[in-house]
Amino acid sequence: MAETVTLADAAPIATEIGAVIIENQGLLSEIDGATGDGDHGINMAKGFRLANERLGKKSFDLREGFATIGDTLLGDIGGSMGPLYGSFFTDMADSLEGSDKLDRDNFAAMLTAGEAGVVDLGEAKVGDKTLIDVLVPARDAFAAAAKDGKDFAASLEALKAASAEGLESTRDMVAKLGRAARLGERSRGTLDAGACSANLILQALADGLLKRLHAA
Amino acid sequence: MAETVTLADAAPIATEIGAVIIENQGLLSEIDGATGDGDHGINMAKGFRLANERLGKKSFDLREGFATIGDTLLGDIGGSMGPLYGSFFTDMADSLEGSDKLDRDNFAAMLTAGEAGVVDLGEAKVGDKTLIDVLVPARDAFAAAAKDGKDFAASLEALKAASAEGLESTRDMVAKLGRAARLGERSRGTLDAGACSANLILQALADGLLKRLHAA
Amino acid sequence: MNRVIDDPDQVTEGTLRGVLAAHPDLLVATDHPRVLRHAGDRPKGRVGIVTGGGSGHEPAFLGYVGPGLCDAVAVGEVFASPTAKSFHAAFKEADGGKGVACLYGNYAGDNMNVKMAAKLAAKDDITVRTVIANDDVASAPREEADKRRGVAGEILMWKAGGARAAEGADLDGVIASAQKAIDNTRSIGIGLSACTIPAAGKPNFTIEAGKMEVGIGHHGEHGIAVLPVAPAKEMAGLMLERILADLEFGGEDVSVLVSGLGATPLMELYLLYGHVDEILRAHRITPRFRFVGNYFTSLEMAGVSVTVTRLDEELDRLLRAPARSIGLTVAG
Amino acid sequence: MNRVIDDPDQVTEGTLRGVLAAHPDLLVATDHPRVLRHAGDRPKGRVGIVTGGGSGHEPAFLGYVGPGLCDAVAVGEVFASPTAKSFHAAFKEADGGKGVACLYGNYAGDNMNVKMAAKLAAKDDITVRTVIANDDVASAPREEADKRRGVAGEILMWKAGGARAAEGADLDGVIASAQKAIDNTRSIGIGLSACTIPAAGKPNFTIEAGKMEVGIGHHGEHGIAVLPVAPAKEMAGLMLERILADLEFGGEDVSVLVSGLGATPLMELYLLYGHVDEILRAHRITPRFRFVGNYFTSLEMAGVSVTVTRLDEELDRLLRAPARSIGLTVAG
Ligand SMILES: Nc1ncnc2c1ncn2[C@@H]1O[C@H](COP(=O)(O)OP(=O)(O)O)[C@@H](O)[C@H]1O
Ligand SMILES: Nc1ncnc2c1ncn2[C@@H]1O[C@H](COP(=O)(O)OP(=O)(O)O)[C@@H](O)[C@H]1O
Ligand SMILES: [Mg+2]
Ligand SMILES: [Mg+2]
Ligand SMILES: [Mg+2]
Ligand SMILES: [Mg+2]
Repeated sequence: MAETVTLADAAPIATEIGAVIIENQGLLSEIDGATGDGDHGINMAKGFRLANERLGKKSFDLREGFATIGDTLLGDIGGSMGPLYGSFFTDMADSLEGSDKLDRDNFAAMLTAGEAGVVDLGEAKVGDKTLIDVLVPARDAFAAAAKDGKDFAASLEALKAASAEGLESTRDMVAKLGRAARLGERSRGTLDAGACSANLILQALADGLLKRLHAA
Repeated sequence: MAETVTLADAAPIATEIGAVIIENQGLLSEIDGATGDGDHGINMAKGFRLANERLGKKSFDLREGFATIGDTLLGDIGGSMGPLYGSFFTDMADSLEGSDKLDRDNFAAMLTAGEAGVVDLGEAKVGDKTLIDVLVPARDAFAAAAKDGKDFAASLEALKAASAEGLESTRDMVAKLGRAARLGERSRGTLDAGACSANLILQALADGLLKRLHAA
Repeated sequence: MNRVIDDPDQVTEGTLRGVLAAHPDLLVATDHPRVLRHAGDRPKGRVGIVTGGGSGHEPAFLGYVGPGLCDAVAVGEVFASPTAKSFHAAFKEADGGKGVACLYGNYAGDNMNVKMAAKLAAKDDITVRTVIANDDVASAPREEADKRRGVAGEILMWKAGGARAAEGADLDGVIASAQKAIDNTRSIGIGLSACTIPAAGKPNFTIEAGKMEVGIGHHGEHGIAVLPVAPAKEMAGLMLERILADLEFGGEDVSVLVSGLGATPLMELYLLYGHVDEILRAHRITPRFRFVGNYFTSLEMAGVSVTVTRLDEELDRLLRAPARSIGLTVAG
Repeated sequence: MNRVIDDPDQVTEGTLRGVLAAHPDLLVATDHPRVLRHAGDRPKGRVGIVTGGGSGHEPAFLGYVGPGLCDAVAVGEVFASPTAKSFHAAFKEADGGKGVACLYGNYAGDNMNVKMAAKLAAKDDITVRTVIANDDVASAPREEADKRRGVAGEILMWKAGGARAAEGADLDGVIASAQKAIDNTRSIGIGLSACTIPAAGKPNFTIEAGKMEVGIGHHGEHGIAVLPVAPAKEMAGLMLERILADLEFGGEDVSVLVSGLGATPLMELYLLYGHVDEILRAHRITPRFRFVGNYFTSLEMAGVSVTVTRLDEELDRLLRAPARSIGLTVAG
């Protein structure tokens, strides 16, 4: 089992993430429709479709892939998702500046940078029923596993589990931010759409890395 | 049987005409609805209600009554009915200038004046499916009866019959003027609303005079 | 249809009250409750301009009273001609001793009331001459152009007549310019939903979802075809086809006015204008004046009208002249 | 809802094309397809003014670009914030070396995109400061005024900021005046029917026939009460009650803006204005500026908004200053 993946080898993960989002467009919109305006899938798929189109036309490594996704979201997707996920991917890409591979430590730093970008902009806290309720526990679980001496792959498995749990945790929350917030108590009982897309992204990222770690 | 009625004695006819129109408001609108915009009853009743209100506040003879009706229609009723019936009553009133009673001859002149006012303004011809299809045959029947030596009352009876026939004649006509004209052939088969109100007015006028001729 | 009204029979009164409160600098009340006059000095030593028509078409008609446009307006009930006496009172308000040009649209009621009013005015020694707008190409074939209705093209007639009066032309001159404006103007509308006269409470015509009525009149009068709703580009094509065929355009520049009928968002009017502009240029016709907005409406009817005016030097000058009003302001 | 559009996903593009074709004297395209700039000279040696927001509110936002108002605008999809890069590009277009005032409305997406854009602009050495309109009294209680949405009051903010920039004030001065304008402005809307984002194809909220939503947001956000439709006089009373309680009015003169939300006829807006004027005067408040029309809309939503701005000498001067744009023209 390898402990690193080169950014070049990991490159396809950038488009794999997009593929998962596009595949789940309907699901994301449906979940958003329960408490919001039902366009989360449309917004996300539009951005990732554009990003994947752009990536299809060039060769890139994972850092460049994330930079393109971030750039596309910031440049072509308005609303909240553009800047929030745009910052997430841009800041992850920035944190990889100067690296040519991913390992347990710079992956943790990368996730932290992405999450910080989202919080910095959106000012959401855990419990507000947003994508932060996935990003924060996932990042924390990865960091804790790493601190416990687990290897990259095992830490990624911890991340996957925490991400899924984070998503599930939003079901019982009352939305405090975004459109769903105006529903107050009525927002309880359904998953959060942004948390759902965040989980899809993290699962695809982790799965992509695990596959390459195992293959090596 | 008298051959004249003083304009003073005939005064109540002015408000009797209004009463008949107001009473038949629904019918007139219904007929207009079949081929037009369904407001003929509203338009007419609004005018005659206002005129009767004004007449209720003063003493007047038939000439002054007609002048008030004409003035009210011209001053307060827009659309086509205001000027058409406004001219009808104003021109009838003008023709009575200097008289203090109605007889067979000045009644014929009065009707002719009223009808001329309507034609002058609206340029309708017999057969166009308008109120002219009542006014013209009614006036002609009265004139013919008078020429035949019939007395005032008998001439009025001729007018009543011709007026009713004139109304009925509109049923089979295709409208050439007004809103109904745009329906072309589809306007055939129903009475004309304006012809209907014209008939109500002439019947009320003739009945009012007949009652007073008989009473004298 | 949820509305912002009080008594449905009193919407015209309420509208006039609000207009007077909002624009005391532009419009003042007169002795006649259904006649408004421009707030400035009465026309003195120049021709007065009067218009009038049913309400429900706002900003028409009262929105085109102001310097460089009309001097007085007669206001009818919703979709009904003003009375003869209203027109007569408006003539008196607008008369400055040089006669009055009454510039209005071709509807039976308006024709009769104006005719009666002109008779009454003649007794006051006021000369009234008329131009009767008939710009709606869809309302009658070309051979019967005198049966055509007046629609948004009236605005061009008011602008030309008003500017000419401001220049000091005599009544003949003003009438000639207003007539020239309307003779060189063609309009056509597309209706996308019906509207309801408040006092009636229900629409007196219908347009089905998914259908459009090409050539609809400003009160919902039947058009020339009911078709499935077409993309905006096709709508523009359909409308211009009719207009250009009728106008016998010879390469001159034009003024283009795209008006919403009431409920169509401004974004859609601009979207349509983009196509209109493109099609005209493809025909080597250059839109020199461009108006896009709710200039002449039909209550809350959804839909649009397109109005094209062929320009010559005179019309260009008159359209460019300064004017100020609720509906149209041209900076001096 | 029958519409005048082509591809429902391309309405914003189509609108921009039409706007540019119709107003080449006022607006020009930039390298960024979703940014328009005033057609005149770029602001040089003075503060630039930028605004932006979702489309579907026309004439907002692009209709308030012009001399004496905004210099550049970032245009979003229907009812969606423009992107961070659009705002960034607009900042570059509006920068004349003295910094940029970004005057926009308080919505989560706009806040985030402007924040990101300001970060990007900082890298270009462009100073960006913001004023975030929050005039909608119905969108949060007074204690949480920073959560309130920006609605038609933004127009007063643009006018004040634009006039101040034209006077040559520095960025601090422009920001202070724009902030003062919005701090002294309160708005509230009443919705009478829902509207449909073309790409969505069906409304994402409903207002039943016979009901009105008091305090509705510009995208159909829930208001404070759903009531049976009231007469216009009561609507005016309800709206002003909220506004006047919030504004702590002390007898100053005001500017009043009555805007239709899209499908409400102009005659009804004037009718409402009549009541607003009367109620204000009964409170010894004098409407010194009066705007009635479709100034800030929500596609084809039926309804109205009322915006009251408390004036001082400075705001009076700034509102009076000349300006020219699609949505608002003040003669010089
Ligand atoms: N301030 C915020 N920080 C982080 N996430 C947020 C914030 N506000 C909203 N979200 C997320 O955005 C999601 C909705 O996104 P989307 O539907 O695409 O945008 P919109 O709400 O503008 O329609 C929510 O489910 C929530 O997770
Ligand atoms: N030019 C005309 N001359 C005489 N009568 C006319 C003319 N035009 C229309 N009418 C009459 O007007 C009637 C309709 O009146 P009404 O419904 O009150 O007005 P509108 O058609 O404006 O709604 C028609 O039934 C017809 O008899
Ligand atoms: Mg959403
Ligand atoms: Mg959304
Ligand atoms: Mg009728
Ligand atoms: Mg009628």
